[in-house]
Amino acid sequence: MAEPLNLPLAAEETLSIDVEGWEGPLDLLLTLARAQKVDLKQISILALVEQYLAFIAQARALKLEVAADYLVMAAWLAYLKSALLLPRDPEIEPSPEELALRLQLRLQRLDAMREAGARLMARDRLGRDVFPRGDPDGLRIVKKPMWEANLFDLIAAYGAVKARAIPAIHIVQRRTVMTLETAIELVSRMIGVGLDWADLASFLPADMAPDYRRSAIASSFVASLELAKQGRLEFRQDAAFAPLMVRAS
Amino acid sequence: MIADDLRALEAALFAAEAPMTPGELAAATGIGDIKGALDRLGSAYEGHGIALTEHGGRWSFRTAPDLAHILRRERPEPRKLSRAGIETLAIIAYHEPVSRAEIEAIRGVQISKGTLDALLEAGWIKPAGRREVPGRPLTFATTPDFLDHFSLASRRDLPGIEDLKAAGLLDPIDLAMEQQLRLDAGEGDV
Amino acid sequence: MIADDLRALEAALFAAEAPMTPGELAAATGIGDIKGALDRLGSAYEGHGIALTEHGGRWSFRTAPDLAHILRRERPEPRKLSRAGIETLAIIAYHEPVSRAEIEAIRGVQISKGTLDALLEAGWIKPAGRREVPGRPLTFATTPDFLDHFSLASRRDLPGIEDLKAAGLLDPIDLAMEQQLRLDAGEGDV
Repeated sequence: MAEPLNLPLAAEETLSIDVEGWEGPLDLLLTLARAQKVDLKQISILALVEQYLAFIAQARALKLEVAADYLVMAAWLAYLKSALLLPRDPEIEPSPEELALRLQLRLQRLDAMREAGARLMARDRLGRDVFPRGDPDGLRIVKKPMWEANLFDLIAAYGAVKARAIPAIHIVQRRTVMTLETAIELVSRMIGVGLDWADLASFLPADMAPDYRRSAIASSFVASLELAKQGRLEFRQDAAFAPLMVRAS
Repeated sequence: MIADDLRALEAALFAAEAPMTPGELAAATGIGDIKGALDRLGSAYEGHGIALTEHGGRWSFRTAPDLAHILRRERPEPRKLSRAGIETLAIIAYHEPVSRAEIEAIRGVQISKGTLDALLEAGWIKPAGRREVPGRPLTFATTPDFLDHFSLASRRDLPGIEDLKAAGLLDPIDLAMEQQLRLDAGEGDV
Repeated sequence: MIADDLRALEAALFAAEAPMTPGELAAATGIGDIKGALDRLGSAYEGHGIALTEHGGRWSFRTAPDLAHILRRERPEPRKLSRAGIETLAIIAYHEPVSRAEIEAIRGVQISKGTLDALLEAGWIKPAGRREVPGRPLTFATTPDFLDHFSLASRRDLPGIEDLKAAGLLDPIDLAMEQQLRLDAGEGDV
C-alpha cells in the first residue's frame, strides 16, 4: 500500500509526538495528508489511514510514549480502514464512506484556517509594518460642571434649616379610646340581646370615628376574652381573619 | 504627491516618540541633505492643520497653534447640588451678606470647603467684603446669575418666614413626623 | 494649502491617541459632512509617507506600509503568537461569533486557557454574547483593534474569506456533509 513513511522521521521529531511536534492527532493527520501532495479534496483517505497507523506503529516500536488521544485515533482509523475494505453493509450507519468524508472535511477546514492564519500574520501589521503617531498630543474632553438646583429645593432647604433651629415642641394629642370597662359593659349588654352567634364587630356602633373604632375593636376583643374566661361567653372563628363570632353561653 | 525622500522623512517624524535631531532623522531615512529636506517638508505643510516645528534643534510635527481648541474641548456636565450646598445657598440668599461662621451657626453643622467652592464655581455666590469684627471674616452674597438661575426678579421675591410656615416648610421635624405617622396609620384603616 | 475644515480634521486625527469614529471626529471638529471631509483628506494624503486609514469604522493616520524598513529598526517586534494562538484567532475572525467548543472542533484539540487569554489581552477578541443552546456557551468575536492591527478595513477584507465562503469551508461540518452527500447522490442519478 502506501509508503511506510515518507515523512522525515528524525528521532527528536518522533520524541515530540506527545509534546510539541503536533497539536493532536488531527494535526498529525493533516501533516501526513499534505505529504500526499494532492489537493485535500482528492486525498486518499485509505492511504492516509495507512500512513497514520504506520507512524504510530513505528513510534511504539521505538518504545516511545504515545499520548492516549493518538491511540484512540489509531483505533478509530483501524476500524475505518477495515470498514472501507470490507464489502459494504447497508445496515451500518453512518457508512464508512460518510465517516471518511467527514474526516476529509475536517482536514480541509483545519487546513483552511491554518492557511488563513498564515495569511493574516503576513499582512501589514501595526507596530511592525505600519505605525501610529508616536507622540500624539491627545484629544481631551474637559468636563465642566454645570450645577443644577431649583427654587423649590432652595426654599425647602431653608425651611429645613429653620425648622432644625426651632426648638421641637412635643404635643401628645388626646386620643379617643374605649376603656376596657366600657367594652365589657358593651359586650355583656349585646350578648344579652341576641341568642344566636353574632359578629363581635356588629356590636360596635356604625358611626364611630376611625380612630375610636380601632380602639373599640381592640377593647371589645379583650372584653370578650375576659367574659369567656368567666364562662359567660363562647367564641367561634371559622378561619384566620374571619369574623369573630360570639354568643352567650 | 510628495518626493520620495520627503515621504520617508514625513513617516519618520510622524512615528517618532520624541522630537528628533537632524542627525537622527538622517540616520533613519538615509537622506543626505537633511536640512534641505526638513525645509522642503516644512513648506509642504504650510497652511495645514499640523506644522513641522523645531525646538532646541529637535524636529517634530505639532498641531497648528490656532487649532489648539480642538485638543481641549469643554463639555458641560450637569451636576446636582448636594444637600449641604443647597442649604448653604439658601442661608446666603436669606441672610446676605453672611460669613462662613454665621452660616454654620444657622445650619448647626460645619460646612466643608467644597460646598462654598461649588457655589462659587456655579457663579451663584461671590465674596461680599469683610465684616469689621475681630478676625475680619469674609462674607458672601448672591450674584445676578443666582437670581437668573432661580428665575427671581430680586431677593425680595424669596418667600418670607410666614410664607414658609403657611406652606408647611417650617414645621419642626418631630411634628412633621408625627403627622406623617398618623397619615400612614389612617391609610392602614381603609 | 488645504481647506479650513480639512485642517481641523487633520489636526484632530494627528492628535488622537486612538482611531476615531466619524461621529467623534464630527464632534471634535464641528464638520457637518464628515464622510466627505474624510474622503477629501484621504485623497490629499495620497502618495504621502503617511496615509489616512479606516479600520472597523474608525479612522486614523498610519505610516505607509512600504516605509516599514526605515521605522522598524530599534523597535521591539509586536507580540509573537503561538501557532495555537494564530489558528484560534483565524477561526474566530472567519467564523465569528464562535464558541470555544466550536473552535476546538475545528482544531481537533482543546484550547489551553492561555490561548484565549493572550488574544483577549491583545485586545483582538472580545466575548460576543452567549449562544442560546444548552449550556449557553460564551462566544467570541474580533474587535476593531484586531482590524486595525492587521490593516483590515472590515472583516470582508479578511484574506480569502470570499473563496472560503464559496467553497463552504466556513459552514458547519454537518451542513457540508449534507450538501456533499446530496451532491454525490445527484451525480449518481444522472
